[in-house]
Amino acid sequence: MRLRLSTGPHLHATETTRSLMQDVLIALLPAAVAGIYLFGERAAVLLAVSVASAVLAEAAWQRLAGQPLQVRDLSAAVTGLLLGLNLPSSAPWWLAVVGSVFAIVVVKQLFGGIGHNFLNPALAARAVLLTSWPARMTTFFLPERLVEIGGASAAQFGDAVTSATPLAKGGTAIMDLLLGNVPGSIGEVCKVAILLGFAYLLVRGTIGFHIPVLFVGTVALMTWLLGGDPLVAVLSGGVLFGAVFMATDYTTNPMLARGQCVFAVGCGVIVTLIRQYGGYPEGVTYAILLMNVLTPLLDKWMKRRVYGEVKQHA
Amino acid sequence: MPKANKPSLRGVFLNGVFNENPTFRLVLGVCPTLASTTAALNGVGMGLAATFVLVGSNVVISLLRKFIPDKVRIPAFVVVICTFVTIVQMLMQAFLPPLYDALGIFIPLIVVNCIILARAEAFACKNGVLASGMDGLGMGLGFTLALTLIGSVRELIGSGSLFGMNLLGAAYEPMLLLVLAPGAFITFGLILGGINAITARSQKKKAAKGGASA
Amino acid sequence: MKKHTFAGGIHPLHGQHEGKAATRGKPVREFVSDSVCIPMDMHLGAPSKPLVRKGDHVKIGQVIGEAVGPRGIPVHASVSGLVTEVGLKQQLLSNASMCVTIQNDFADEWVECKGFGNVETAPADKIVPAILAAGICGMGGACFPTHAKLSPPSGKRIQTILLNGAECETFLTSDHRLMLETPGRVVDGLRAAMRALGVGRGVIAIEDNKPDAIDAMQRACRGREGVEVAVLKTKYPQGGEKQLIQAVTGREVPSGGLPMDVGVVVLNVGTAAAIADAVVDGKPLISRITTVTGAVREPSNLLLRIGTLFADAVSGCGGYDGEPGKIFAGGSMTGVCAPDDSVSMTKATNGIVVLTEKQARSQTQLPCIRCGRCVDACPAGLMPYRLMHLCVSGDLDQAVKENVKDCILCGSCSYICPAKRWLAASFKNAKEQLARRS
Amino acid sequence: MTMSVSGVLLFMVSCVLVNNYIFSRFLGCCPFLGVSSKVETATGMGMAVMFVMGLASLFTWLVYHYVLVPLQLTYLDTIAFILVIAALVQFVEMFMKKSMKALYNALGIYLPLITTNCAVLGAAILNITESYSLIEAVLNGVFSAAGFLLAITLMAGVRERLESSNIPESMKGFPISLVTAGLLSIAFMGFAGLVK
Repeated sequence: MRLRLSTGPHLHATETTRSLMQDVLIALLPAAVAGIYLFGERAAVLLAVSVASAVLAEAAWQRLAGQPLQVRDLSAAVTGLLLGLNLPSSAPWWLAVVGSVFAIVVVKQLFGGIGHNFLNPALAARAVLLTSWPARMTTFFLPERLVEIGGASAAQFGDAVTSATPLAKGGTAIMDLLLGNVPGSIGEVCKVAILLGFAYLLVRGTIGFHIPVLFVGTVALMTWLLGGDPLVAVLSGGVLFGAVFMATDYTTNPMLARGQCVFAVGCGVIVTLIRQYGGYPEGVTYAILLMNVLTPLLDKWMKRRVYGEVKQHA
Repeated sequence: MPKANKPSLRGVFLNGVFNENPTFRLVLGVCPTLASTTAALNGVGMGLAATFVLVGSNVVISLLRKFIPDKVRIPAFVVVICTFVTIVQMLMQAFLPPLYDALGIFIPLIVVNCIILARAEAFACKNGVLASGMDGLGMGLGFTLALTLIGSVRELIGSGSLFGMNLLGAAYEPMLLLVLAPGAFITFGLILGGINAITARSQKKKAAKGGASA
Repeated sequence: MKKHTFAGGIHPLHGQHEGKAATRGKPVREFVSDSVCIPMDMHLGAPSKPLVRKGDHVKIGQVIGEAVGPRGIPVHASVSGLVTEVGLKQQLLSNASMCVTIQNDFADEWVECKGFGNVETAPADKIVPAILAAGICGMGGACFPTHAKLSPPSGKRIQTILLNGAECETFLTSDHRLMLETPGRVVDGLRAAMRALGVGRGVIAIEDNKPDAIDAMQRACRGREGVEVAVLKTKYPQGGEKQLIQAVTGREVPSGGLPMDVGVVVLNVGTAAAIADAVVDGKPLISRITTVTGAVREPSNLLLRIGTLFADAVSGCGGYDGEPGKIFAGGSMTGVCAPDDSVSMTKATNGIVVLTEKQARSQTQLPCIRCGRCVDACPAGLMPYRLMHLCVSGDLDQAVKENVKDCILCGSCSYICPAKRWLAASFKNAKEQLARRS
Repeated sequence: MTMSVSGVLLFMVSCVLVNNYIFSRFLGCCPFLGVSSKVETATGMGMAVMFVMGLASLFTWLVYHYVLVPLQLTYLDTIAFILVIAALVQFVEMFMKKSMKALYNALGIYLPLITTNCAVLGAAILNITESYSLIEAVLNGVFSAAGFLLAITLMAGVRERLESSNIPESMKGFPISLVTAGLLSIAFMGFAGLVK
């Protein structure tokens, strides 16, 4: 009889890094399907290219660096898919490749790989693409196919194929915003699909509700205070997608719930400020990146009360 | 390697260009490196301007090294350096106005470029005029080389050209990031990392070879 | 009814009834083996000195190990028969222990025992000596000598005795069955301890996954002075001493302090039952209920004589079910691994769990993804992910600053970690190094 | 010469966030990379720079407008400024040591490093080239230094976190710091256009 010896615990939770990533992939599925339905095969190709290049970049790096191959943990696939969903359907394929490689190699692997990146790789890559090829990244096609349920229509867009801004300018029906009958990034337009993914993540316990809710709530409140329409603000652009899938990235948000709340509110404030006063039509990417940058300090400065620490009975 | 006690002039020169390259080995003068490498030509310009100041200040400081009291050494060095910087500034303004505009504030800031003060302190105030001049030249050219390399990479990818000549054709869509601020940091960082990796590799090879022969 | 709980914690083996389904419905069954091997160091304190030699004949309850030092307790023969060996043997601890092996003659001859008959009439000052004479130590796993726990230094006022019937560990059902089957003994033991300390309040804390035990204990408490049942939420480590105190009294034991600093003494329900036996009948601690479960043919709650070998206990459950890959004493969260099945169960062995080869396979550690699950789980309020980095990189001074000493080694962080990092193991290692340092 | 409150606010946003000395102007990179491995020392350095830069902006402006301009020696501005700054730092150090012991203990060790901080000389020169008024010059000095303080503190936070990271051998040290600074700079691009 050969018995193993170890310290406890001897059995572990079934959740693994891979299963968590798998849950995120599943949660992104509705948004991806909706994007492909709305924007056609161009979108499908873009998503495939960005996922494949992210996975390949990770595998290649680990091979070159002589590290154990860890693409099986699916984190590169998640990064690739997130980036792809953040691209406009008009983007050329090489944009996806450049973005994925930058995300994986520069933002993630150079800092030590999974768990060590301090910026969300997909968002950092998106910011790089946005800075490098601004026209490419802000040319949004109108969906090829429109969803028509309950009288929703996007007639006011006419035949226009491009629009300079993903932010709806008044008059757009809320229903169109919800269903995705608006120009925008592949995964960001269909809010219903995003909410479906959110519900899945909540049910699976992959993420808590506080970050997305506080993020979106802050955007709504700030917009209302500044005299805008909170509902349109929340349903336009990438707020919902960013709040559900980007701001909740484990690695780049604070560890304590309190810190995460500050993080989420900070994101909401910066988004609204950039939208209102900034040089970009949409600020979700930068808002989350900036809060990513602040995260190490939030972690450092927000101390946890240790059991038995404060209540010293003197 | 040059001989231990009295390094040859050639050794001093090569040391500055390669072994102790101020940018890639000592990582001094980061600010001008980042600011002036948006294009290869700017890098060359900044490098040569710094070389001029380096050679000049090294020579003068070496000449005066016996007369400068130790206590006010640093202020004295700064005054000498500053004089040469002002000369460069005026020369450039007169003869190369486009380059002067491109480098802007970083020309007067050569004064506080740590490479120059560091060489004055570490070399010129201890060595003869000729060696000091050579050291300045080597360091300056090493700096120039590094700046040109970084500038070339950034220009090629960031604007598709090299020294202003369009190399990659009209179909190439330049990656604008590289000529902007983040591109400066990232390119410099990646080149530095790459050089470290190559050096480590060749040293490993050397060590392996040495081990085999021994 | 108000349910008490603490901050943090996890739900191990949730959806698998915490691994308890196989045994919680099974009444306690006595199993007596052919021989027992009784270690002299079952308690926390100086090991007892063997009083018998090879070839001696002993009766049940006869003192075979003499108490040494203020925290020493005597050891008694748990079967009658012939002493076949007195010598060093490898047990669960890292160093070999002095052990007395007795061949059982199944005559069941007892030494003469004389108790006080009733805990309410027993002289209060005689209770602690009776507990010491009975060789009782903490039966929940900590093995702290009970007479020492019930003798607080003067100046410490104890207001409450907490009986720990949480049994939050996975797989274990021994305390559950004890409370269900002999609740009166548990209450007797509690009353004896309360009278010994002059304490007016006794609370029996039970997790809400044992409603039948709660019911039985509540009925047993009826008409008894100052005792009550507190219902706890089912959550691990609800039965950790500090967590239990936080859950029931709302107070926290100060960092580095003891429960008595907040006026509480915590005893295990099994210990209470042993106290009752000692005070009422004068019987020493010679047997206990142990849950034998996992990969055995017939998982059971066995009443085992102290010193029964693991192999014998397993054979009392129909033998192994397949090739065993790991055997540990206690639940799957904090259980101590046995090097082989020839080791003895002790006064503190509340469970013997056998894992299959497949279950026992260790999982590879992956990089931390900073999911924060360990932070949410830690009942001590620590930052496990960060502490592990400090412990592994050897920066113990910083680890101490970040309260590694407050870790209770409950293993919640390691259990919950999706990257399967060896968090608790690194803290255990660090704490051992720190203990050696001072 | 007067500035409205909103004007000051906008100027601050411009100096701290939009035209951050580190992330968009490359001024003060040496201390930014050199003194940013611990948050506490980074904030100390940032504070010291803020203190000196405010004073330096004031004095260099005064020297330029009341000494160099009347004497028609403006071409000697660089040399004059560097001497003013060096003297100032010396003076501040001595003054602090004597009468502000606590502040000296906190910031003292950073002071000598500031003389060669190109951000200070840079601010002095920019104050002239941008033809700022005296108030604007001082505000520019203080706010730009505040931007430096913000940048170096954020950088130090990230670098402290990187301590536990398994960074490739050849990227350790300066290379990863530079890439980190680049990524921070990408995030800061989000502020572009906040002030038109």
